[in-house]
Amino acid sequence: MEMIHIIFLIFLGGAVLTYFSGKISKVLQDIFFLASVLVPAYLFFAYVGAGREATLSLGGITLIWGVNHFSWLFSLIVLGLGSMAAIYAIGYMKGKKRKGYFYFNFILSIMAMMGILLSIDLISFFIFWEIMTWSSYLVTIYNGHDIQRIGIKYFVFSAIGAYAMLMAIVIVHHLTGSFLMSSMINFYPNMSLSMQIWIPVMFLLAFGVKAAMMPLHVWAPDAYSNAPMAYTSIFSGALSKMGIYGMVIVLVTMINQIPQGFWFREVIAWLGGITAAIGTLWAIKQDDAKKLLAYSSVAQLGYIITGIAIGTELGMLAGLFLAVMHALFKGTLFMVTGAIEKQTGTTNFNEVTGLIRKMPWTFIAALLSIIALAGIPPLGGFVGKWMLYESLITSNHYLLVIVIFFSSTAAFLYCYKFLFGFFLGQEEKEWAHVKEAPAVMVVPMLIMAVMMFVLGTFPGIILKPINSGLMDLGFVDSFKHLWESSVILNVWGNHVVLQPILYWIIGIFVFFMIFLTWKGFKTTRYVSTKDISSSGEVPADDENLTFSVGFMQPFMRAVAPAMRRQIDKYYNGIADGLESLFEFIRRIYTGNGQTYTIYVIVFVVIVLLFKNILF
Amino acid sequence: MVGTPVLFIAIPLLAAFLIPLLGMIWKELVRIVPGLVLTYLLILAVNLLVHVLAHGPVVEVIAGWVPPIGINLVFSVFSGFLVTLMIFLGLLVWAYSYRFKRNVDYEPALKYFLMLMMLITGSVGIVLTGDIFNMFVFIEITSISGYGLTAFYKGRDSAEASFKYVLLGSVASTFLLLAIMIIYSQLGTLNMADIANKIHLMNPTLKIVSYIFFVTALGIEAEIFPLNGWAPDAYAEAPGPVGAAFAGIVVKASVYAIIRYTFTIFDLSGAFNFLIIIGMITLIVAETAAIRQEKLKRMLAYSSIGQMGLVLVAFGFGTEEGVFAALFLMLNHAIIKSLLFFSGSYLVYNSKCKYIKEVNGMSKFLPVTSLLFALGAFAIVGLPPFAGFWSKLSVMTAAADSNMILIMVLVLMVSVVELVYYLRVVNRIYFFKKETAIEPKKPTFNALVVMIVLGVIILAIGFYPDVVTGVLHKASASLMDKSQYIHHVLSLRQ
Amino acid sequence: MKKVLVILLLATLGYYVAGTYFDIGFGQPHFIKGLLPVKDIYLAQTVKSLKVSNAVTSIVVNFRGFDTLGEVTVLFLAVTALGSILYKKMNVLGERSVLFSSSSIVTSGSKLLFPAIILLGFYVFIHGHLSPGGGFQGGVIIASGFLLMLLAYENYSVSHTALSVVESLAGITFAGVGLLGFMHGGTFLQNFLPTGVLNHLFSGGIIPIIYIAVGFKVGAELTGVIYTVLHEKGESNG
Amino acid sequence: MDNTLFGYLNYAVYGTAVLVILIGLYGTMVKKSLLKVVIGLSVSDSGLNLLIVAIGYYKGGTAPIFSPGFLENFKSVSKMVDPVPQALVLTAIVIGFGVTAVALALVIRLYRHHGTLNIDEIKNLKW
Repeated sequence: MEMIHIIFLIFLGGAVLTYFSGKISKVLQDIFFLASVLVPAYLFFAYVGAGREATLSLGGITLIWGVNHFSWLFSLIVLGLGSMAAIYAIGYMKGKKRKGYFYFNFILSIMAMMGILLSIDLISFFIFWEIMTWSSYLVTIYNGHDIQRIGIKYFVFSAIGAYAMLMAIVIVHHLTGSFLMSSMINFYPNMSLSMQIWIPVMFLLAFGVKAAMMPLHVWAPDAYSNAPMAYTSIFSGALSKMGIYGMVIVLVTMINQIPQGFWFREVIAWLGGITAAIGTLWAIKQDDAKKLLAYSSVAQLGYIITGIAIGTELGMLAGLFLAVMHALFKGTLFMVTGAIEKQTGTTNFNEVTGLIRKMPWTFIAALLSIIALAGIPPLGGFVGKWMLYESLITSNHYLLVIVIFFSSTAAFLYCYKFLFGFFLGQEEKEWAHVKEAPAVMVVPMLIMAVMMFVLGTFPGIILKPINSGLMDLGFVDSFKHLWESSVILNVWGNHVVLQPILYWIIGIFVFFMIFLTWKGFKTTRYVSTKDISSSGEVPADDENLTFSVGFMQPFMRAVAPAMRRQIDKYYNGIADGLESLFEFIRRIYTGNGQTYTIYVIVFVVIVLLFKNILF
Repeated sequence: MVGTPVLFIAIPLLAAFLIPLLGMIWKELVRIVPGLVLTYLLILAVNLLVHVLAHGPVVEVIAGWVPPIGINLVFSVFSGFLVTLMIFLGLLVWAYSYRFKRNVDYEPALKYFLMLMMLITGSVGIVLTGDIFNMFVFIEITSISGYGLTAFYKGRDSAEASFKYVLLGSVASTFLLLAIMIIYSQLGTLNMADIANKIHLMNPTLKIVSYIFFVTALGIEAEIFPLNGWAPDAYAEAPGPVGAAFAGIVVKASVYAIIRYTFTIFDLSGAFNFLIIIGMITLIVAETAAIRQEKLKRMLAYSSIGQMGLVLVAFGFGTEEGVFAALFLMLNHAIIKSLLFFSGSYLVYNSKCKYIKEVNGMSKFLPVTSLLFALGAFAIVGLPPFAGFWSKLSVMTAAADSNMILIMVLVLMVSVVELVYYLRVVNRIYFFKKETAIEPKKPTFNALVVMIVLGVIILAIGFYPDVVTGVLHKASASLMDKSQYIHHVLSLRQ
Repeated sequence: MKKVLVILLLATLGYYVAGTYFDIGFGQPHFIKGLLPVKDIYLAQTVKSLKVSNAVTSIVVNFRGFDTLGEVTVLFLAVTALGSILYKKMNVLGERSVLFSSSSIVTSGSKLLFPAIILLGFYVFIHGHLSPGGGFQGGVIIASGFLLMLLAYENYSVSHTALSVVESLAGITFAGVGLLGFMHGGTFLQNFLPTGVLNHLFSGGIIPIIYIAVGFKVGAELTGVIYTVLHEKGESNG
Repeated sequence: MDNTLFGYLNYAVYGTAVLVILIGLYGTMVKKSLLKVVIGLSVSDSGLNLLIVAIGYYKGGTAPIFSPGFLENFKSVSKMVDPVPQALVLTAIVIGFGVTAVALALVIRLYRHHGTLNIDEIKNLKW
């Protein structure tokens, strides 16, 4: 029995134990929950190394698990973010109903993600992929809100993707006689052209759904915002990265091998760019923090997809670095939202304002992650975005640069909205009683915020594993110092750091800001929202004058034509059409026994008439 | 001595004739004796199956006349596996329906258990027999028990459902007899192995016509699309456990019959593609009809029909892999659909119309039943790590190896539809508010035990499919080996 | 419209079915040449090993006796299903609806005929292995005797318990004889009695025993069916 | 097929049997009254039985009964008609009877429940 077996057993047993221990004691349940996430995480990093393989033979198929540098990188995201989210969830879930249900699916999701990363054969990859889908689906419908639409939409998209993948897997098995990923990759150059195109397409369909790539993203905003925030942080932060993980593998090991791959990559890169633009625009429009972050996640995943699809070394580096950063800052932001939801009961910008003094630590975490999200130095997001631009420009994707640049600039708008809407602005009496979230929720957020800072300053901590991961995939053949291709990074002894010149600029900027703030504080006077008059009118009590009401109206009017066509509507149209078709099919069963008898005769006669063709 | 196949028929028949007498002694005996008989048969079946796995098929002759003169029963790995499965399910159905309705009088109880036992016996007979006319007799035993069981409840529309069943069942027997007589008039024999041995001598036109009639007749019982008008009604109106018995036992027997005709008896090359076509149409129509259903049991019925279509498709690949996949599907379908019928019956127990919306919020009142229903729903749509996944995987593998890309696409698309309607119901059970004032009924102890046993089996197969794959591989090999079958039956000497 | 469609469909079906059977041919040997049809074996073995003169009986009861067991079960199940379908909670049997009562000629004539009919029935199934007829035919004759009585006397009653006891005992006899053969000779329904001399009443081994059991069973079951249906009270919307 | 009277009989017997089956099926599929539907089933059963028995017939054949005079004359065996279809038809008749009885019982139930025998009005279960 290998360590990987033990890890999976702990996950599984822990999930079941956690579920049932809730019947005995809530504290015990929390302890079991934490243990079944943290213990495997510790075991994994302490004992599992590359080269060891664990096998399990099921139904005549050998499932093989092992780790390489590339999957280790993503395991870092999953287990790191997962542990943080697990600690956070203890606080977040306190006093909520269906706790066991939530914990159970949380653990299973982590297990499934680890399973995906550790899978060496395609069947266990698929199994864990499906477990991940249904466990995340179950959490998505946790609060029972509009689940027949949101939940089913998520599951249908996932299932379509997963089934496409299943088809690809069995076709590969038919062609190669093996379920091993490596044999698929080795055989790929020998396949017929149509297979060379269709198999990656089918895989990308599955990965594209999870990574919320453009025409397949419609489930994401609803599902992200509907799940409990403690889960959404791994849903958006880690689970969507499974799509990225798969995409990288497909792109590197398959699409890069064929001459038609160029067009593939272009299309995916453009889809990523469009995803980013659409996600950003919709995010600006939202009044609910959950929705805003959900759309923002879609947009950020768009950047990542663009980065990895460009195909240059720097682009890949940028995409993967952004993936890690996205896990950090989007995880934190969802946690922040969850903390606010927990303390105030709502996440609507129009209702909650001025929490900066009530929840200062939360604010700091939010501030840092917003800075990272917006790509402002010295936090990690900057490094990633810079590399992305650089790779796009060096590979002559000028139009794409404009799209990305547009959406990343527009992203400032929602970043600002998030920060200002919740924390700044006037204090409302309604929220006077609000307290800081419990330490168990704040500490994970702060840890991750610090991580963002560290990674922004020393990006090499992540860039080096990315480099060796890509080497394991065969993307780069020897230990190239990928980061050297970017002008923003500097090697300092054994570390890769941000260019020092930036720190001078930042330092001056920060000094200036502190100076201004200091000056401002002296003259600050706290008033209520209603303490204004415009054109001599005094606002009524029930008028909502919160900062974010009607936020960016002119901008939204300007981009309205672009947003009128929702892809969602097309899907709904298809679904409605299918349902009426099915209703029609149902009417075949008229309820009259004689009609059924006639069907029998019709069947016989038709078969008799065509018997020479059929037999 | 491991027992012989004929006991599967003789013992239940003897018990069936005895039960009315025993009922005069102690009324509870009419409920207990069928269970005892089924338990005995299960032990017998398992024993025989173990024996057959080691030593090859057991062929039993009746009345001392060797085939092709007399009737014979064949307990090969393939038929033995199905028989074991059916009897196991039958035992579960019996245990579940023991005191299903507490207030049922003595007379109906007697008749219910009699007919249930004969339903199982008839299906077992269909699978075991090696004679085409004998199969007709067993089909009729099964059908008549089915008619009676469908119309068991008063006050509902059960008589209407049963009447449709009778109508189509009679048409089925007409076609079956026409087909049998064509075969007999040409080959002068009714023994399957003998026919299989001589079928190549037959005039192709006659052969094809008789095959068509066979498929039509058996297709009515096996719920192939244009022939299955009776099925949704009968499933919906019959008592809950009977629905499970239909889905798990009767349909399996009919599908077995079609498969026996296609694989062993006839040598038509086009028959396999024909199976794929009708199976595919059945699958698509049934699953798409299911999504718009308003009644729970009707939805389950359509789903069951669709699954049978998929089974036919898998058989239609004609490869050993396909047969393996089909058998796996049949096994999973039998277990999972029974669980769904069992738990679904309690979810809508006291409701008059059994609407799907009446399951809303039932998880608060029936937590275990709801959980098991959800487990069944997850398993039947083929989500890992539950039992349904492995059969779906094997179907897909078999399809890929037969180069049936279009079939794969269609099957997977239909799977999405299936997923949607099952998830909708599960969502209702767990996340909707209870709307109606219908009082939920707690499952009886034995029903709960039965459901939990089924749930455990689903998990066991899901986590460790090897518990069944070995037998399934041998069973599919035994079906594919036609000459071996003929040899085993015809080599018997007086 | 529907009728035209149905007629067209049926015409096509008829074309194929009739065509198929015309191909087979009527009144002439239709078996493929070179094959030994089982009927030849049956005809030879009927005399040789079973000592039964009616070949149909030997096929029904011995060669294909398993079918007959099934057939008896079908009948038994039909009665069971009938009882289950028409079962009513309060009064097991309703009042018979009688339009007008029979005249005395009918009643006394029926009384006179009844023993004869029953006797004929017994004769037919006891001699099933010697002459045309058998258990099913005899049973039907017996049931028709009861039908006559039920029609003639509006309050003629048959004991339901007695019917079901007869039915069960006969069924047990059939299955039990089969099992005895199983114990004795190794196969179900195997003959374990001396076969006697051809064309004697006591010949054919177990065949007469089974046919007598079948006769009783069919008679009881059919009577039961008639009785149940006759006492079905015609209340609508019940 | 020879052109004698017997040749036409070939068509006549099978044709009649098939026609009776079809008439029965027609009744089942078209007639509105439940009773007529059941009668249709019964009629098609009869046609079927006729067909089966007809298959066993041989030109100039005798009943398959070895009455005392027949015993030694083994040539007569080949003149006997095929007994197997007769045995089968016996089973088929009994089964047909069983089905008809159940069907009629159901008709009684339906009439009790719906107060009508019109099959078009008994359509509570559909779609």
